Amino acid sequence: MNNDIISLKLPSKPEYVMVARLASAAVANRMNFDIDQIEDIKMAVAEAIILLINQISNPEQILIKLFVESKGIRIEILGEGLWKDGDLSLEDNNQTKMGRYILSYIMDKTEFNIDKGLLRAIYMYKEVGGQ
Amino acid sequence: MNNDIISLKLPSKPEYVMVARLASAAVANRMNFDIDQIEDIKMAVAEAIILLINQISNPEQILIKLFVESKGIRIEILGEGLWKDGDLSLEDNNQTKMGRYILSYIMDKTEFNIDKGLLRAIYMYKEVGGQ
Amino acid sequence: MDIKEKYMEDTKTWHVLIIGEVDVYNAPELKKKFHDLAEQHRGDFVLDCADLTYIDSTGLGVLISLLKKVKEYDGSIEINNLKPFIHKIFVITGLDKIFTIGVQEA
Amino acid sequence: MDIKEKYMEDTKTWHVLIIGEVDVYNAPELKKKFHDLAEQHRGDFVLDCADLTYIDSTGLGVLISLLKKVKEYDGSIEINNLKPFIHKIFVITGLDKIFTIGVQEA
Ligand SMILES: Nc1ncnc2c1ncn2[C@@H]1O[C@H](COP(=O)(O)OP(=O)(O)O)[C@@H](O)[C@H]1O
Ligand SMILES: Nc1ncnc2c1ncn2[C@@H]1O[C@H](COP(=O)(O)OP(=O)(O)O)[C@@H](O)[C@H]1O
Repeated sequence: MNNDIISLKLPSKPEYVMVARLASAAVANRMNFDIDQIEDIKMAVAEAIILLINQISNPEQILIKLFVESKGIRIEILGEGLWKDGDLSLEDNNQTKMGRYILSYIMDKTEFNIDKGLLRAIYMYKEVGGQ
Repeated sequence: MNNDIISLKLPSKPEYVMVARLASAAVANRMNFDIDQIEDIKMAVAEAIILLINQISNPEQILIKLFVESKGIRIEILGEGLWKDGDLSLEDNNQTKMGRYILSYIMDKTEFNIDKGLLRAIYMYKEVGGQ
Repeated sequence: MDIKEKYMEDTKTWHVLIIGEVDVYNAPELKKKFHDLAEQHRGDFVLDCADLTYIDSTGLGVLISLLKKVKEYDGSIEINNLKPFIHKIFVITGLDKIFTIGVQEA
Repeated sequence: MDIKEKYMEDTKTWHVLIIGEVDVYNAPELKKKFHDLAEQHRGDFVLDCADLTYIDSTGLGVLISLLKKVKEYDGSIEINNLKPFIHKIFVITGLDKIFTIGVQEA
Protein backbone atom coordinates (compact mmCIF):
# COMPACT_ATOMS: atom_id res chain seq x y z
CA MET A 1 0.00 0.00 0.00
CA ASN A 2 3.10 2.20 0.28
CA ASN A 3 2.90 5.53 -1.53
CA ASP A 4 -0.79 5.09 -2.16
CA ILE A 5 -2.81 8.30 -2.12
CA ILE A 6 -6.49 8.50 -1.23
CA SER A 7 -8.31 11.77 -1.77
CA LEU A 8 -11.76 12.92 -0.83
CA LYS A 9 -13.51 16.17 -1.70
CA LEU A 10 -16.50 17.33 0.32
CA PRO A 11 -18.76 20.36 0.49
CA SER A 12 -17.73 22.50 3.46
CA LYS A 13 -20.69 21.46 5.66
CA PRO A 14 -21.05 19.78 9.05
CA GLU A 15 -23.10 16.92 7.59
CA TYR A 16 -20.13 15.61 5.62
CA VAL A 17 -17.57 15.50 8.41
CA MET A 18 -18.78 11.96 9.16
CA VAL A 19 -17.89 10.93 5.59
CA ALA A 20 -14.28 12.05 6.08
CA ARG A 21 -14.15 10.42 9.49
CA LEU A 22 -15.26 7.00 8.25
CA ALA A 23 -13.10 7.12 5.12
CA SER A 24 -9.99 7.98 7.17
CA ALA A 25 -10.78 5.28 9.71
CA ALA A 26 -11.04 2.72 6.90
CA VAL A 27 -7.64 3.71 5.48
CA ALA A 28 -6.04 3.64 8.95
CA ASN A 29 -7.61 0.25 9.53
CA ARG A 30 -6.03 -1.21 6.37
CA MET A 31 -2.66 0.25 7.47
CA ASN A 32 -2.55 -1.76 10.68
CA PHE A 33 -2.98 1.13 13.07
CA ASP A 34 -4.41 -0.22 16.31
CA ILE A 35 -7.95 0.60 17.43
CA ASP A 36 -6.95 3.53 19.64
CA GLN A 37 -4.81 5.03 16.90
CA ILE A 38 -7.64 4.65 14.40
CA GLU A 39 -9.86 6.62 16.81
CA ASP A 40 -7.16 9.31 17.01
CA ILE A 41 -6.87 9.61 13.23
CA LYS A 42 -10.65 9.72 12.84
CA MET A 43 -10.91 12.47 15.41
CA ALA A 44 -7.94 14.46 14.08
CA VAL A 45 -9.42 14.53 10.58
CA ALA A 46 -12.77 15.64 11.98
CA GLU A 47 -11.29 18.37 14.19
CA ALA A 48 -9.20 19.71 11.31
CA ILE A 49 -12.28 19.97 9.09
CA ILE A 50 -14.29 21.59 11.87
CA LEU A 51 -11.56 24.24 12.28
CA LEU A 52 -11.69 24.98 8.55
CA ILE A 53 -15.46 25.15 8.17
CA ASN A 54 -16.20 26.97 11.43
CA GLN A 55 -14.29 30.09 10.41
CA ILE A 56 -16.34 33.21 9.78
CA SER A 57 -15.03 33.14 6.23
CA ASN A 58 -14.84 29.54 5.12
CA PRO A 59 -14.00 27.60 1.97
CA GLU A 60 -16.51 26.01 -0.41
CA GLN A 61 -14.97 22.57 -0.36
CA ILE A 62 -12.69 20.57 1.82
CA LEU A 63 -10.07 18.37 0.20
CA ILE A 64 -8.72 15.54 2.31
CA LYS A 65 -5.58 13.77 1.11
CA LEU A 66 -4.31 10.68 2.84
CA PHE A 67 -0.77 9.53 2.01
CA VAL A 68 0.04 5.96 2.94
CA GLU A 69 3.74 5.89 3.84
CA SER A 70 5.95 3.04 4.97
CA LYS A 71 5.98 4.17 8.59
CA GLY A 72 2.80 6.13 8.99
CA ILE A 73 0.03 8.22 7.52
CA ARG A 74 0.43 11.77 6.27
CA ILE A 75 -2.77 13.78 6.06
CA GLU A 76 -3.53 17.08 4.34
CA ILE A 77 -6.80 18.90 4.93
CA LEU A 78 -7.18 21.81 2.54
CA GLY A 79 -9.81 24.50 2.09
CA GLU A 80 -10.71 24.94 -1.59
CA GLY A 81 -12.83 27.05 -3.88
CA LEU A 82 -14.10 30.55 -3.23
CA TRP A 83 -13.85 31.51 0.37
CA LYS A 84 -17.13 32.94 1.52
CA ASP A 85 -16.89 36.61 2.43
CA GLY A 86 -16.72 37.80 5.95
CA ASP A 87 -14.26 39.09 8.51
CA LEU A 88 -10.81 37.93 7.60
CA SER A 89 -10.08 36.53 10.99
CA LEU A 90 -9.49 33.12 12.42
CA GLU A 91 -12.03 33.30 15.22
CA ASP A 92 -10.03 32.02 18.12
CA ASN A 93 -12.37 31.12 20.95
CA ASN A 94 -12.38 28.38 23.54
CA GLN A 95 -14.04 26.02 21.08
CA THR A 96 -11.38 26.34 18.38
CA LYS A 97 -8.63 26.27 20.99
CA MET A 98 -9.97 22.97 22.25
CA GLY A 99 -10.10 21.54 18.70
CA ARG A 100 -6.53 22.65 17.94
CA TYR A 101 -5.32 21.31 21.23
CA ILE A 102 -6.89 17.87 20.74
CA LEU A 103 -5.45 17.73 17.23
CA SER A 104 -1.91 18.54 18.31
CA TYR A 105 -2.10 16.08 21.14
CA ILE A 106 -3.33 13.00 19.28
CA MET A 107 -1.19 13.39 16.15
CA ASP A 108 2.61 13.12 16.07
CA LYS A 109 3.03 16.25 13.93
CA THR A 110 0.59 19.05 13.16
CA GLU A 111 1.10 22.18 11.09
CA PHE A 112 -1.40 24.97 10.48
CA ASN A 113 -1.21 27.06 7.34
CA ILE A 114 -2.68 30.47 8.21
CA ASP A 115 -2.73 33.07 5.48
CA LYS A 116 -4.16 36.59 5.89
CA GLY A 117 -5.79 35.56 9.14
CA LEU A 118 -7.53 32.56 7.58
CA LEU A 119 -6.76 28.95 8.26
CA ARG A 120 -6.16 27.50 4.79
CA ALA A 121 -4.79 24.03 5.42
CA ILE A 122 -3.75 21.59 8.11
CA TYR A 123 -0.94 19.05 7.69
CA MET A 124 -0.66 16.11 10.03
CA TYR A 125 1.35 12.94 10.48
CA LYS A 126 0.96 9.86 12.62
CA GLU A 127 3.30 6.91 12.87
CA VAL A 128 2.06 3.32 12.87
CA GLY A 129 2.87 1.69 16.18
CA GLY A 130 3.68 5.06 17.80
CA GLN A 131 1.94 6.10 21.00
CA MET B 1 -27.64 19.08 0.89
CA ASN B 2 -29.25 19.20 -2.58
CA ASN B 3 -26.82 19.34 -5.49
CA ASP B 4 -23.89 18.58 -3.22
CA ILE B 5 -21.16 16.48 -4.80
CA ILE B 6 -18.80 14.23 -2.88
CA SER B 7 -15.86 12.67 -4.67
CA LEU B 8 -13.35 10.09 -3.66
CA LYS B 9 -10.30 8.86 -5.53
CA LEU B 10 -8.69 5.55 -4.61
CA PRO B 11 -5.91 3.32 -5.89
CA SER B 12 -7.41 0.43 -7.82
CA LYS B 13 -6.83 -2.18 -5.08
CA PRO B 14 -9.04 -4.47 -3.04
CA GLU B 15 -7.86 -2.95 0.26
CA TYR B 16 -9.51 0.37 -0.52
CA VAL B 17 -12.97 -0.90 -1.44
CA MET B 18 -13.86 -0.61 2.27
CA VAL B 19 -13.03 3.11 2.15
CA ALA B 20 -15.54 3.68 -0.65
CA ARG B 21 -18.11 1.54 1.10
CA LEU B 22 -17.96 3.45 4.37
CA ALA B 23 -17.85 6.87 2.70
CA SER B 24 -20.93 6.05 0.58
CA ALA B 25 -22.76 4.67 3.59
CA ALA B 26 -22.06 7.91 5.48
CA VAL B 27 -23.45 10.04 2.64
CA ALA B 28 -26.54 7.82 2.32
CA ASN B 29 -27.02 8.04 6.07
CA ARG B 30 -27.06 11.85 5.99
CA MET B 31 -29.60 11.70 3.11
CA ASN B 32 -32.21 9.85 5.15
CA PHE B 33 -32.01 6.58 3.30
CA ASP B 34 -33.24 3.83 5.63
CA ILE B 35 -30.89 1.18 7.01
CA ASP B 36 -31.67 -1.41 4.33
CA GLN B 37 -31.19 1.15 1.56
CA ILE B 38 -27.89 2.25 3.06
CA GLU B 39 -26.76 -1.39 2.94
CA ASP B 40 -27.82 -1.55 -0.70
CA ILE B 41 -25.87 1.59 -1.63
CA LYS B 42 -22.80 0.40 0.25
CA MET B 43 -22.91 -2.92 -1.55
CA ALA B 44 -23.62 -1.42 -4.97
CA VAL B 45 -20.60 0.89 -4.72
CA ALA B 46 -18.42 -2.02 -3.64
CA GLU B 47 -19.63 -4.35 -6.41
CA ALA B 48 -19.11 -1.66 -9.03
CA ILE B 49 -15.52 -1.11 -7.89
CA ILE B 50 -14.88 -4.86 -7.79
CA LEU B 51 -16.08 -5.15 -11.40
CA LEU B 52 -13.67 -2.39 -12.46
CA ILE B 53 -10.61 -3.63 -10.62
CA ASN B 54 -11.08 -7.35 -11.30
CA GLN B 55 -10.73 -6.95 -15.06
CA ILE B 56 -7.64 -8.46 -16.65
CA SER B 57 -6.73 -4.94 -17.75
CA ASN B 58 -7.69 -2.56 -15.00
CA PRO B 59 -7.39 1.16 -14.28
CA GLU B 60 -4.86 2.78 -11.93
CA GLN B 61 -7.39 4.68 -9.89
CA ILE B 62 -11.06 4.54 -9.15
CA LEU B 63 -13.01 7.78 -8.96
CA ILE B 64 -16.27 7.65 -7.04
CA LYS B 65 -18.65 10.58 -7.43
CA LEU B 66 -21.76 10.84 -5.30
CA PHE B 67 -24.39 13.37 -6.36
CA VAL B 68 -26.92 14.31 -3.70
CA GLU B 69 -30.18 15.04 -5.52
CA SER B 70 -33.55 16.07 -4.18
CA LYS B 71 -35.11 12.64 -4.64
CA GLY B 72 -32.16 10.31 -4.51
CA ILE B 73 -28.49 9.62 -4.96
CA ARG B 74 -26.71 9.43 -8.29
CA ILE B 75 -23.42 7.56 -8.28
CA GLU B 76 -20.62 7.41 -10.85
CA ILE B 77 -17.78 4.92 -10.52
CA LEU B 78 -15.07 5.63 -13.06
CA GLY B 79 -11.80 3.92 -13.95
CA GLU B 80 -8.98 6.46 -14.30
CA GLY B 81 -5.33 6.70 -15.24
CA LEU B 82 -3.37 4.30 -17.39
CA TRP B 83 -5.11 1.01 -17.84
CA LYS B 84 -2.72 -1.76 -17.14
CA ASP B 85 -1.97 -3.86 -20.24
CA GLY B 86 -3.53 -7.20 -20.84
CA ASP B 87 -6.24 -8.84 -22.87
CA LEU B 88 -8.76 -6.29 -23.89
CA SER B 89 -11.68 -8.25 -22.63
CA LEU B 90 -14.22 -7.90 -19.90
CA GLU B 91 -13.76 -11.29 -18.33
CA ASP B 92 -17.31 -12.43 -17.91
CA ASN B 93 -17.42 -15.36 -15.54
CA ASN B 94 -19.90 -16.44 -12.89
CA GLN B 95 -18.26 -14.15 -10.36
CA THR B 96 -18.66 -10.96 -12.43
CA LYS B 97 -22.14 -12.01 -13.51
CA MET B 98 -23.12 -12.33 -9.87
CA GLY B 99 -21.70 -8.86 -9.10
CA ARG B 100 -23.49 -7.26 -12.02
CA TYR B 101 -26.71 -9.00 -11.14
CA ILE B 102 -26.62 -7.88 -7.49
CA LEU B 103 -25.86 -4.32 -8.61
CA SER B 104 -28.75 -4.15 -11.05
CA TYR B 105 -31.12 -5.63 -8.53
CA ILE B 106 -30.42 -3.36 -5.55
CA MET B 107 -30.18 -0.07 -7.45
CA ASP B 108 -33.07 1.62 -9.27
CA LYS B 109 -31.00 2.34 -12.38
CA THR B 110 -27.66 0.93 -13.50
CA GLU B 111 -25.70 1.64 -16.65
CA PHE B 112 -22.40 0.06 -17.73
CA ASN B 113 -20.02 1.94 -20.00
CA ILE B 114 -18.06 -0.69 -21.91
CA ASP B 115 -15.50 0.54 -24.42
CA LYS B 116 -13.27 -1.74 -26.54
CA GLY B 117 -14.22 -4.68 -24.36
CA LEU B 118 -13.27 -2.90 -21.15
CA LEU B 119 -15.63 -1.75 -18.44
CA ARG B 120 -14.79 1.94 -18.02
CA ALA B 121 -17.52 3.31 -15.80
CA ILE B 122 -20.71 2.43 -13.97
CA TYR B 123 -23.57 4.86 -13.43
CA MET B 124 -26.21 4.17 -10.81
CA TYR B 125 -29.21 5.82 -9.21
CA LYS B 126 -31.28 5.08 -6.14
CA GLU B 127 -34.33 6.95 -4.92
CA VAL B 128 -34.82 7.87 -1.27
CA GLY B 129 -37.85 6.07 0.09
CA GLY B 130 -38.01 3.75 -2.93
CA GLN B 131 -37.98 -0.02 -2.40
CA MET C 1 -27.03 10.08 17.74
CA ASP C 2 -30.01 9.14 19.82
CA ILE C 3 -31.08 10.51 23.21
CA LYS C 4 -33.26 8.84 25.86
CA GLU C 5 -34.14 10.87 28.94
CA LYS C 6 -36.07 10.29 32.15
CA TYR C 7 -36.67 12.69 35.03
CA MET C 8 -36.44 11.20 38.54
CA GLU C 9 -38.80 13.19 40.76
CA ASP C 10 -37.39 11.81 44.03
CA THR C 11 -33.76 12.80 43.38
CA LYS C 12 -34.61 15.73 41.07
CA THR C 13 -32.27 14.28 38.49
CA TRP C 14 -32.33 13.94 34.71
CA HIS C 15 -31.03 10.57 33.59
CA VAL C 16 -29.92 10.89 29.98
CA LEU C 17 -28.70 8.06 27.76
CA ILE C 18 -26.52 9.34 24.91
CA ILE C 19 -26.30 6.77 22.13
CA GLY C 20 -24.04 6.78 19.08
CA GLU C 21 -21.93 9.63 17.75
CA VAL C 22 -22.07 13.27 18.86
CA ASP C 23 -20.39 15.39 16.21
CA VAL C 24 -20.37 18.86 14.67
CA TYR C 25 -23.50 17.93 12.70
CA ASN C 26 -25.77 16.91 15.54
CA ALA C 27 -24.19 18.83 18.47
CA PRO C 28 -26.61 21.79 18.01
CA GLU C 29 -29.55 19.39 18.36
CA LEU C 30 -28.06 17.93 21.55
CA LYS C 31 -27.46 21.42 22.95
CA LYS C 32 -31.08 22.40 22.36
CA LYS C 33 -32.28 19.13 23.91
CA PHE C 34 -30.16 19.64 27.05
CA HIS C 35 -31.28 23.24 27.47
CA ASP C 36 -34.93 22.27 26.99
CA LEU C 37 -34.61 19.62 29.70
CA ALA C 38 -32.93 22.06 32.10
CA GLU C 39 -35.76 24.52 31.47
CA GLN C 40 -38.37 21.84 32.09
CA HIS C 41 -36.90 20.72 35.44
CA ARG C 42 -33.97 22.49 37.07
CA GLY C 43 -32.43 19.17 38.03
CA ASP C 44 -29.00 17.59 38.22
CA PHE C 45 -27.88 15.62 35.16
CA VAL C 46 -26.58 12.07 35.06
CA LEU C 47 -25.33 11.24 31.57
CA ASP C 48 -24.98 7.56 30.74
CA CYS C 49 -22.37 7.29 27.98
CA ALA C 50 -22.13 3.48 27.82
CA ASP C 51 -23.22 3.65 24.17
CA LEU C 52 -21.56 6.91 23.25
CA THR C 53 -19.13 5.86 20.51
CA TYR C 54 -17.69 9.23 19.49
CA ILE C 55 -17.67 12.86 20.62
CA ASP C 56 -15.79 15.73 19.01
CA SER C 57 -14.84 19.18 20.34
CA THR C 58 -18.24 20.64 19.45
CA GLY C 59 -19.88 17.87 21.49
CA LEU C 60 -17.61 18.69 24.41
CA GLY C 61 -18.63 22.34 23.96
CA VAL C 62 -22.25 21.26 24.42
CA LEU C 63 -21.38 19.58 27.71
CA ILE C 64 -19.60 22.74 28.89
CA SER C 65 -22.57 24.81 27.85
CA LEU C 66 -24.89 22.52 29.84
CA LEU C 67 -22.57 22.81 32.83
CA LYS C 68 -22.81 26.62 32.73
CA LYS C 69 -26.59 26.29 32.55
CA VAL C 70 -26.97 23.94 35.52
CA LYS C 71 -24.46 25.98 37.56
CA GLU C 72 -26.97 28.85 37.33
CA TYR C 73 -29.22 26.91 39.70
CA ASP C 74 -26.40 25.14 41.56
CA GLY C 75 -27.01 21.86 39.76
CA SER C 76 -24.39 19.26 38.88
CA ILE C 77 -23.45 16.95 36.01
CA GLU C 78 -22.20 13.40 36.33
CA ILE C 79 -20.83 11.65 33.23
CA ASN C 80 -20.86 7.86 33.56
CA ASN C 81 -19.60 4.81 31.69
CA LEU C 82 -17.32 6.64 29.29
CA LYS C 83 -15.43 4.32 26.98
CA PRO C 84 -11.69 4.55 27.71
CA PHE C 85 -10.78 6.09 24.33
CA ILE C 86 -13.43 8.78 24.83
CA HIS C 87 -12.35 9.34 28.42
CA LYS C 88 -8.90 10.07 26.99
CA ILE C 89 -10.31 13.12 25.20
CA PHE C 90 -11.75 14.41 28.47
CA VAL C 91 -8.34 14.02 30.08
CA ILE C 92 -6.47 15.69 27.19
CA THR C 93 -8.78 18.71 27.35
CA GLY C 94 -8.81 18.90 31.14
CA LEU C 95 -12.57 18.39 31.20
CA ASP C 96 -12.08 15.46 33.59
CA LYS C 97 -11.36 18.14 36.20
CA ILE C 98 -14.59 20.07 35.76
CA PHE C 99 -16.96 17.09 35.42
CA THR C 100 -17.55 14.12 37.71
CA ILE C 101 -16.63 11.22 35.49
CA GLY C 102 -16.99 7.45 35.52
CA VAL C 103 -15.17 5.20 33.04
CA GLN C 104 -16.12 1.76 31.67
CA GLU C 105 -13.99 -1.20 32.66
CA ALA C 106 -11.72 -1.98 29.71
CA MET D 1 -13.08 -10.30 9.44
CA ASP D 2 -12.38 -12.86 12.10
CA ILE D 3 -12.88 -16.62 11.99
CA LYS D 4 -13.34 -19.03 14.89
CA GLU D 5 -13.55 -22.72 14.08
CA LYS D 6 -14.07 -25.94 16.02
CA TYR D 7 -14.24 -29.51 14.74
CA MET D 8 -16.87 -31.76 16.32
CA GLU D 9 -15.52 -35.31 16.23
CA ASP D 10 -18.88 -36.94 17.06
CA THR D 11 -20.83 -35.34 14.20
CA LYS D 12 -17.79 -34.90 11.92
CA THR D 13 -18.71 -31.28 11.51
CA TRP D 14 -16.77 -28.02 11.31
CA HIS D 15 -18.48 -25.26 13.29
CA VAL D 16 -17.23 -21.95 11.95
CA LEU D 17 -18.07 -18.53 13.34
CA ILE D 18 -17.65 -15.78 10.72
CA ILE D 19 -17.32 -12.37 12.35
CA GLY D 20 -17.35 -8.93 10.74
CA GLU D 21 -17.09 -8.11 7.05
CA VAL D 22 -16.14 -10.50 4.25
CA ASP D 23 -15.13 -8.47 1.23
CA VAL D 24 -12.93 -8.52 -1.87
CA TYR D 25 -9.91 -7.77 0.32
CA ASN D 26 -10.16 -10.64 2.77
CA ALA D 27 -12.14 -13.18 0.72
CA PRO D 28 -8.93 -14.92 -0.50
CA GLU D 29 -7.89 -15.44 3.13
CA LEU D 30 -11.29 -16.94 3.96
CA LYS D 31 -11.12 -19.21 0.91
CA LYS D 32 -7.72 -20.53 1.97
CA LYS D 33 -8.95 -21.04 5.54
CA PHE D 34 -12.01 -23.02 4.41
CA HIS D 35 -9.98 -25.21 2.07
CA ASP D 36 -7.39 -25.86 4.79
CA LEU D 37 -10.13 -26.95 7.16
CA ALA D 38 -11.71 -29.24 4.56
CA GLU D 39 -8.28 -30.80 3.96
CA GLN D 40 -7.74 -31.29 7.68
CA HIS D 41 -11.08 -33.07 8.25
CA ARG D 42 -13.44 -33.96 5.43
CA GLY D 43 -16.42 -32.85 7.48
CA ASP D 44 -19.69 -31.04 6.97
CA PHE D 45 -19.67 -27.29 7.58
CA VAL D 46 -21.98 -25.32 9.83
CA LEU D 47 -21.37 -21.59 9.38
CA ASP D 48 -22.64 -19.33 12.15
CA CYS D 49 -23.21 -15.89 10.60
CA ALA D 50 -24.79 -14.18 13.61
CA ASP D 51 -21.97 -11.63 13.58
CA LEU D 52 -21.40 -11.48 9.85
CA THR D 53 -22.16 -7.84 9.05
CA TYR D 54 -21.34 -7.73 5.34
CA ILE D 55 -20.53 -10.07 2.47
CA ASP D 56 -19.92 -9.13 -1.15
CA SER D 57 -19.99 -11.19 -4.36
CA THR D 58 -16.39 -12.36 -3.86
CA GLY D 59 -17.35 -13.62 -0.40
CA LEU D 60 -20.31 -15.48 -1.93
CA GLY D 61 -17.86 -16.92 -4.46
CA VAL D 62 -15.85 -18.33 -1.55
CA LEU D 63 -18.93 -20.07 -0.19
CA ILE D 64 -19.65 -21.58 -3.61
CA SER D 65 -16.04 -22.70 -3.88
CA LEU D 66 -16.29 -24.37 -0.46
CA LEU D 67 -19.51 -26.06 -1.54
CA LYS D 68 -17.76 -27.54 -4.59
CA LYS D 69 -15.00 -28.76 -2.31
CA VAL D 70 -17.24 -30.48 0.25
CA LYS D 71 -19.40 -31.97 -2.53
CA GLU D 72 -16.27 -33.90 -3.58
CA TYR D 73 -16.63 -36.00 -0.45
CA ASP D 74 -20.44 -35.74 -0.25
CA GLY D 75 -20.31 -33.19 2.54
CA SER D 76 -22.83 -30.42 3.18
CA ILE D 77 -22.90 -26.77 4.20
CA GLU D 78 -25.41 -25.17 6.53
CA ILE D 79 -25.45 -21.37 6.84
CA ASN D 80 -27.09 -20.17 10.04
CA ASN D 81 -28.25 -16.93 11.65
CA LEU D 82 -27.93 -14.75 8.58
CA LYS D 83 -29.01 -11.17 9.21
CA PRO D 84 -32.09 -10.40 7.09
CA PHE D 85 -30.35 -7.82 4.88
CA ILE D 86 -27.58 -10.32 4.14
CA HIS D 87 -30.08 -13.11 3.56
CA LYS D 88 -31.59 -10.83 0.92
CA ILE D 89 -28.36 -11.09 -1.11
CA PHE D 90 -28.55 -14.89 -0.98
CA VAL D 91 -32.11 -14.73 -2.26
CA ILE D 92 -31.29 -12.24 -5.05
CA THR D 93 -28.45 -14.45 -6.30
CA GLY D 94 -30.40 -17.69 -5.94
CA LEU D 95 -27.83 -19.03 -3.47
CA ASP D 96 -30.64 -19.68 -0.99
CA LYS D 97 -31.52 -22.62 -3.27
CA ILE D 98 -28.12 -24.28 -3.19
CA PHE D 99 -27.35 -23.77 0.53
CA THR D 100 -29.32 -24.77 3.61
CA ILE D 101 -29.96 -21.41 5.23
CA GLY D 102 -31.20 -20.11 8.57
CA VAL D 103 -32.11 -16.46 9.12
CA GLN D 104 -32.04 -14.36 12.30
CA GLU D 105 -35.32 -13.19 13.74
CA ALA D 106 -35.74 -9.50 12.77
N1 LIG E 1 -12.00 24.30 28.17
C1 LIG E 1 -13.02 25.19 28.17
N2 LIG E 1 -13.30 25.92 29.23
C2 LIG E 1 -14.31 26.79 29.19
N3 LIG E 1 -15.11 26.96 28.16
C3 LIG E 1 -14.89 26.25 27.06
C4 LIG E 1 -13.84 25.33 27.02
N4 LIG E 1 -13.86 24.75 25.81
C5 LIG E 1 -14.87 25.28 25.17
N5 LIG E 1 -15.51 26.19 25.89
C6 LIG E 1 -16.66 26.97 25.48
O1 LIG E 1 -17.83 26.67 26.19
C7 LIG E 1 -18.83 26.90 25.23
C8 LIG E 1 -20.15 26.62 25.73
O2 LIG E 1 -20.41 27.79 26.35
P1 LIG E 1 -21.10 29.02 25.63
O3 LIG E 1 -21.07 28.86 24.17
O4 LIG E 1 -20.51 30.26 26.22
O5 LIG E 1 -22.50 28.75 26.25
P2 LIG E 1 -23.88 28.96 25.58
O6 LIG E 1 -23.70 28.73 24.12
O7 LIG E 1 -24.67 27.93 26.27
O8 LIG E 1 -24.21 30.39 25.95
C9 LIG E 1 -18.38 26.08 24.14
O9 LIG E 1 -19.11 26.15 22.99
C10 LIG E 1 -16.98 26.64 24.05
O10 LIG E 1 -16.87 27.80 23.28
N1 LIG F 1 -24.21 -18.49 -9.10
C1 LIG F 1 -23.11 -19.21 -9.29
N2 LIG F 1 -23.18 -20.50 -9.62
C2 LIG F 1 -22.09 -21.23 -9.79
N3 LIG F 1 -20.85 -20.74 -9.63
C3 LIG F 1 -20.71 -19.48 -9.31
C4 LIG F 1 -21.81 -18.66 -9.11
N4 LIG F 1 -21.36 -17.46 -8.77
C5 LIG F 1 -20.06 -17.54 -8.74
N5 LIG F 1 -19.63 -18.73 -9.06
C6 LIG F 1 -18.27 -19.16 -9.14
O1 LIG F 1 -17.90 -20.10 -8.19
C7 LIG F 1 -16.55 -19.81 -7.96
C8 LIG F 1 -15.94 -20.66 -6.96
O2 LIG F 1 -15.65 -21.74 -7.72
P1 LIG F 1 -14.27 -21.90 -8.49
O3 LIG F 1 -13.54 -20.61 -8.55
O4 LIG F 1 -14.54 -22.65 -9.75
O5 LIG F 1 -13.65 -22.86 -7.43
P2 LIG F 1 -12.20 -22.95 -6.95
O6 LIG F 1 -11.65 -21.55 -7.03
O7 LIG F 1 -12.39 -23.42 -5.56
O8 LIG F 1 -11.60 -23.92 -7.92
C9 LIG F 1 -16.63 -18.41 -7.64
O9 LIG F 1 -15.44 -17.78 -7.42
C10 LIG F 1 -17.38 -17.98 -8.86
O10 LIG F 1 -16.58 -17.74 -9.98
